[in-house]
Amino acid sequence: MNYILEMKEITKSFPGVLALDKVNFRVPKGKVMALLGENGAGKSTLMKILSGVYQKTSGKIYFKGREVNFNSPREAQNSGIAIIHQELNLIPELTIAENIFLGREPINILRKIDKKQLYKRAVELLEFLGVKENPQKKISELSIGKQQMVEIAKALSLDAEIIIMDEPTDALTDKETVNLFKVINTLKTEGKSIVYISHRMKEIFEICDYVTVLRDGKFIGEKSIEEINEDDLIEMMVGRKLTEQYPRIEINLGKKVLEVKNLSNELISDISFDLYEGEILGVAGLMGSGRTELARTIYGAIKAREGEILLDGKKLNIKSPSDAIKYGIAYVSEDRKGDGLVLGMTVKENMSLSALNKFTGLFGYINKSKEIKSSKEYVEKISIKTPSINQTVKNLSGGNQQKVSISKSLMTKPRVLILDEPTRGVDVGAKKEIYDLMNEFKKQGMSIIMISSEIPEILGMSDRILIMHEGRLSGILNIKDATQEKIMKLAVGIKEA
Amino acid sequence: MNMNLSKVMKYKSIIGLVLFSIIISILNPRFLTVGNILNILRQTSINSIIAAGMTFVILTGGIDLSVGSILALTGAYAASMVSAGLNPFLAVIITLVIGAVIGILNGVIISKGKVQPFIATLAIMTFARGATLVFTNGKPISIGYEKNAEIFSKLGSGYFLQIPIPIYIMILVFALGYYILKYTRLGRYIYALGGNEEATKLSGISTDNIKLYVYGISGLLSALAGIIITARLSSAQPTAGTGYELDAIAAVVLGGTSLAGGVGSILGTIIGALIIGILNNALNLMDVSSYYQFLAKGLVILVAVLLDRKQK
Amino acid sequence: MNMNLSKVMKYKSIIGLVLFSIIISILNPRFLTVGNILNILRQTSINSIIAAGMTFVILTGGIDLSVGSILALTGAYAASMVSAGLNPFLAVIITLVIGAVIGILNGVIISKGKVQPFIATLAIMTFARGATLVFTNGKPISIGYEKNAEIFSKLGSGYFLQIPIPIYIMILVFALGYYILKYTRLGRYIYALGGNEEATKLSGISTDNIKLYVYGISGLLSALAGIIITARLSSAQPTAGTGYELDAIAAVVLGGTSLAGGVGSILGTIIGALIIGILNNALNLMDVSSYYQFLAKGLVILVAVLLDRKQK
Amino acid sequence: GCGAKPAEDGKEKIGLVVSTLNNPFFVTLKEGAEAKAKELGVELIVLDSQNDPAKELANVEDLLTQGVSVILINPTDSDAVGNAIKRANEKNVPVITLDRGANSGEVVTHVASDNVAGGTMAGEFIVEKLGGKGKVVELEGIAGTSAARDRGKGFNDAISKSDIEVVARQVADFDRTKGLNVMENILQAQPEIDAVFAHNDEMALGALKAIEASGRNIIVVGFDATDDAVKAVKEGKMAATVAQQPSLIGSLGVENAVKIIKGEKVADFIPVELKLITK
Ligand SMILES: Nc1ncnc2c1ncn2[C@@H]1O[C@H](COP(=O)(O)OP(=O)(O)OP(=O)(O)O)[C@@H](O)[C@H]1O
Ligand SMILES: Nc1ncnc2c1ncn2[C@@H]1O[C@H](COP(=O)(O)OP(=O)(O)OP(=O)(O)O)[C@@H](O)[C@H]1O
Ligand SMILES: O[C@@H]1[C@H](O)[C@H](O)CO[C@H]1O
Ligand SMILES: [Mg+2]
Ligand SMILES: [Mg+2]
Repeated sequence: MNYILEMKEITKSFPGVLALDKVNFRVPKGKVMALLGENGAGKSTLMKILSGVYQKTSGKIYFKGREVNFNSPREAQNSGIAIIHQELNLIPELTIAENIFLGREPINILRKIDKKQLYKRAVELLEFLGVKENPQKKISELSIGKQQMVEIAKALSLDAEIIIMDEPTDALTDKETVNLFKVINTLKTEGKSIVYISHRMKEIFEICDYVTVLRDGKFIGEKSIEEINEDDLIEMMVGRKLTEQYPRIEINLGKKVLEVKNLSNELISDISFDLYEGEILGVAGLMGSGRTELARTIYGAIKAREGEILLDGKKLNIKSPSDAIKYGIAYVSEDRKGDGLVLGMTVKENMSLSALNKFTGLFGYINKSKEIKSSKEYVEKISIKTPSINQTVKNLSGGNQQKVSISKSLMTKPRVLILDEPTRGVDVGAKKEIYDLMNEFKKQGMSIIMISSEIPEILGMSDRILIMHEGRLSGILNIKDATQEKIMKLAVGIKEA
Repeated sequence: MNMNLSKVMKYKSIIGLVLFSIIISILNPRFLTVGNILNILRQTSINSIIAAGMTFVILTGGIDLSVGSILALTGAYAASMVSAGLNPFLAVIITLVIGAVIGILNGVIISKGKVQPFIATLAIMTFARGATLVFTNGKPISIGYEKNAEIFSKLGSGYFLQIPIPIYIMILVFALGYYILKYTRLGRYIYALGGNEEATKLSGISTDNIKLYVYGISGLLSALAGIIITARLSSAQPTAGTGYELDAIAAVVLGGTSLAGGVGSILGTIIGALIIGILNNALNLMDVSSYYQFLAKGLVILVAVLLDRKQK
Repeated sequence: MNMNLSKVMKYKSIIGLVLFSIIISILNPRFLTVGNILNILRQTSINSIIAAGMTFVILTGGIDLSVGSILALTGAYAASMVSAGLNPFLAVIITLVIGAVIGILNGVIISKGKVQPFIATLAIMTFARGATLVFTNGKPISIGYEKNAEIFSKLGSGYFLQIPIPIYIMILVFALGYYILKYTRLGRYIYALGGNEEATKLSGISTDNIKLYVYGISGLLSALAGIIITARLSSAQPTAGTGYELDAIAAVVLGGTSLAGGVGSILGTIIGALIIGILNNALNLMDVSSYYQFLAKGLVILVAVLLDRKQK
Repeated sequence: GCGAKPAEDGKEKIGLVVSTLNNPFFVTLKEGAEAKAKELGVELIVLDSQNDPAKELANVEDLLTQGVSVILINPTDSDAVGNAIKRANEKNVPVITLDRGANSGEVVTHVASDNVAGGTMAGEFIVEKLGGKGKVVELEGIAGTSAARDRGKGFNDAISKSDIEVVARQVADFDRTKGLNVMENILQAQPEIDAVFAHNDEMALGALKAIEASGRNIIVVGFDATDDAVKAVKEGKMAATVAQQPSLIGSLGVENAVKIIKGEKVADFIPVELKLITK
């Protein structure tokens, strides 16, 4: 086999953390190599070393047979390695085209940027990816999903020989994912190699040729996709057997808890629905269909222009998130880096941020032992992988950050919990833990609204499913009647009786 | 891990401060006398009290350029109240309230008006300077020579157990500031706001209120510094406090607080203020010409932040 | 959408400027004479040239407090070279190079030293002021009365086609600045750096180099302003430029550029500088007492940014 | 006590606290003092208050720590300097004020020119030049400084007896650049101006630049008689400047300080002559 890349015995340590311990990794030319592992296994770190963002502590990298060492992203780029990072890295105030070609703008002899060229090439790339969007639009006006597509376009524009995709479909819905897979296949036929990181098992079996698995910063094994099945793969990742992905429990719906009536503003119009005690209401829809806006309007983070919200039949006056929290409504953001967490603060401080009132006494004095006890409880309950509750959240892996973000809302002991893409970037094992937790709260009578772009998750966990289309409610399905097909139809706006 | 790091950081600046002091005391034996140390502490009290308030503001990612003007305006009010025969205790309370109110005004413009802190406080700085000049008619206001003036002046020039009063005030301010930032909900919210405003808002915290608090605190402490300076001089100057904002910001940053917000401590600030205070005192003691003092100050600030900066 | 928005923004400030001018010209008919307009433009040239450089810096999310001190230091060098009989053309070139070098020094401290711009340029501001005082010994330096001094002074006091030379220089600076920011890679990288430093780095751009550029440009333009001011007065003042950094920053922010970086335009800056220049001129024309001028300035800055701020 | 104690190397130490060293006037004052100190073999420590009374107080405290025998103060403000002087009084260190007086505290002697008188001198000169009537502009020094106040007072008293009208009164902070800008604007506003009185030469020279550019014929009178200004007067560009003798103020200060150390008696006011310099 012809390997374009070989990384040998790579070790990387951060202060107090051994992120990679003599890891081996190789990529065959013209193939897709999956890189799998639990949250915090070291996948992103390995790829950041490859792309010149981090420097390895020890080990060797061979690229096209020669030993290399990239000191900066530019060096890696110039050698033909492109990366789509797990977290978005775009300039909000620049246009799509400017972002795609940042650092490599076409210029004319006067050193003037050749805008015609710039936009022409951007249009070509976007078309290739099946994205219908004007390249003159600013990034800040795009939804996260579209932004992710711009990141992909940016990586493709480098015309690199290896393209690393760190959870590229994390923010994509099925439609874009299908497009992306087409693109990956085209790239393969052109002889390009791809490293593909994802927590979605389905995707791995659909698009990858080989898998490499890491666990706790160690190399576990490399397999051809043909010689392994999903259960074995999961066992390689988590070190134990794991079955039944979606442990939904049936309950008898309790009394009506929340009533949303004719809620409207700039981005959503005329939305009404009820939520019952112990119910999980799934919210599905295409990218940009207004699900997040709906959640944030209920939560008071966005002003409602019309409509009302009732809790236990009483009309609520929610003007800000703090009002919502007081009424027992909590929200977990879809964007943990942007507005979900204070990355520079510790695990403990982030967890207690919304619920600090519960730990404060006279003159706002924080009862630290109570705070610590409570934080430790959540770290254990949902297995957050962190050296201590005093670790800075920035240094946690993406999935573990997500868990901290959920814990923050749970600490307020809400009656209504709104989860916006709760398992985005979360590994299979942790997903299960989050689902179990949701079920536990469900049993205690908590009502949950779960926005998700993963239809299997929606189908697997919800009691009822609300589907949105262009800011409007296009239907509510009972789980017994729901199928993937029906949801998709409603999501694209086809209503049926 | 995190705690260790910040402990080392703290030690680093303290070690720097101590080393610096040792060098100076070798160069000039008069430096390390009890008299001179009290002298330095008293001189540092003004800047450090303003810098304490500035720490609150900077931790939220803001900045307050109006401190010097607030100091001048409140100092002038205080002097005129005292010279009019008002009870000095009452005069102090009223002055502090005025300072807090102007500070809260800053906070309102920034939070409700959504104006950038730099420019909002620049406007208030200019406005308050104008108000001071109009109020004083460009002339200093003497606190007079009555009994109440004498009591008032003790706040700046008095002693208790042979230690100047301003030093007690300074210690009190830092102790309270430390307590608030470290042990209370408000303190936690201030760090959160500076770390990520959006996330703080979404956590159900009224970031607007926090801004009112921090600018209010900064205004209040500027007024406190105004009272001390007026008491020390027994007179309020219309030009008082000009340029003090830069000294205060320098103290905060030298103390390891990031201007981006979210990171830092008020104990660092007092070390930063001491570095500046000791530097001024030492350069005077060593009879360095004032022109070269500028050069030395520029260099020391630079070296101090270079030593203190975080590893990338 | 994007283009429309920024167009409306631009119109908004221009409309504000025009309205403001109309009000003043009603209050004082002398305001709108050709003579006075040229007068305002000439006076504005200094602040606007510094503010042009400041725009580059602020767009990257930085700040440059050292502009006023660089102006003073370079002005003093220029005056001493001219009075020593040097060819004025050569003196100008050397002065500009000195300014750029000091600016680049700022950039090096910030990028390589990883020091926050506020504190790095504060240190250089203090240092350069000291250097100026040492160099001038606290006294003004006259450019002398030789032929070369006469030519040099034209840069500040001369006319071409009845229009003062500084106005041409100012227009040239803004035209060039506009071109760089709008049409070149450097310009694009400046916005990118201000918008998201991490992402810019990850795109393979050397953000360190960009910082050297912007602080270098700011230093160079401060030196240019220093040359003009020295030429206007035929003499360099050791205290020249004190507080100019705040005026320049105010001009940039009034022009709609965000201190957070990444958003703004250099055309806005010239409008901002004109607002300040017209305000100063109008208050003088109307013989408003200087005390009330402070009040008026504070208010106008506030109102202008409140009108201009972006909708949340 | 720690008062008149000789320094380690046997030389007497004298402290000089100057309001600012950014202004040529005070630089000259300092140089006069330094020359005299050298001549008399005493050590002179010069500290700069940067126009800030709080810094001035700190400077005095630092000098007391150093154990100086006499302190010369050029106050930033006559009121605000009081407590600094009192502090020296407590330590029994004699104080001499220079150029600007002190309103409280015990001062052995005061060496200065009379700013009110100087302002009057300038006013009377303009009254005479204009034949008792006309329109004048007053450029004021830093708001709140005693020099600005006193000169303004003397000047306005002098012209109040005539038909001269002040058409514009603007602050230009003792600064040349500000003098230029403010004067340019005033020239736009006022069609008729006969004379300008500036509280110091720096502002006068700035105003002169503006007037020259406008081509108008206006009398300019300054204060201080700095080198540049005297040159301008000799060339006929400026009409007059009120000469202070800063160097003499400085050297008289040191001279009297040494007398005090030796235990000799000194007068409680040592006036330094003011002169109107005209062509
Ligand atoms: N800058 C850093 N400082 C300290 N520790 C870090 C840093 N970056 C990563 N780590 C640690 O290194 C380990 C590997 O993290 P990495 O981000 O590579 O995980 P991952 O496999 O990509 O996980 P995920 O699936 O959640 O994205 C984790 O324990 C993480 O906490
Ligand atoms: N900052 C913004 N500026 C302009 N348009 C925005 C902005 N944020 C969201 N939108 C638009 O608002 C609409 C609703 O977005 P929202 O985020 O609620 O969608 P969503 O269904 O949650 O999808 P996603 O999967 O992207 O989270 C979309 O059309 C989106 O493009
Ligand atoms: O006497 C001096 C000078 O005139 C100077 O120009 C300003 O300050 C005054 O005190
Ligand atoms: Mg990762
Ligand atoms: Mg969403």
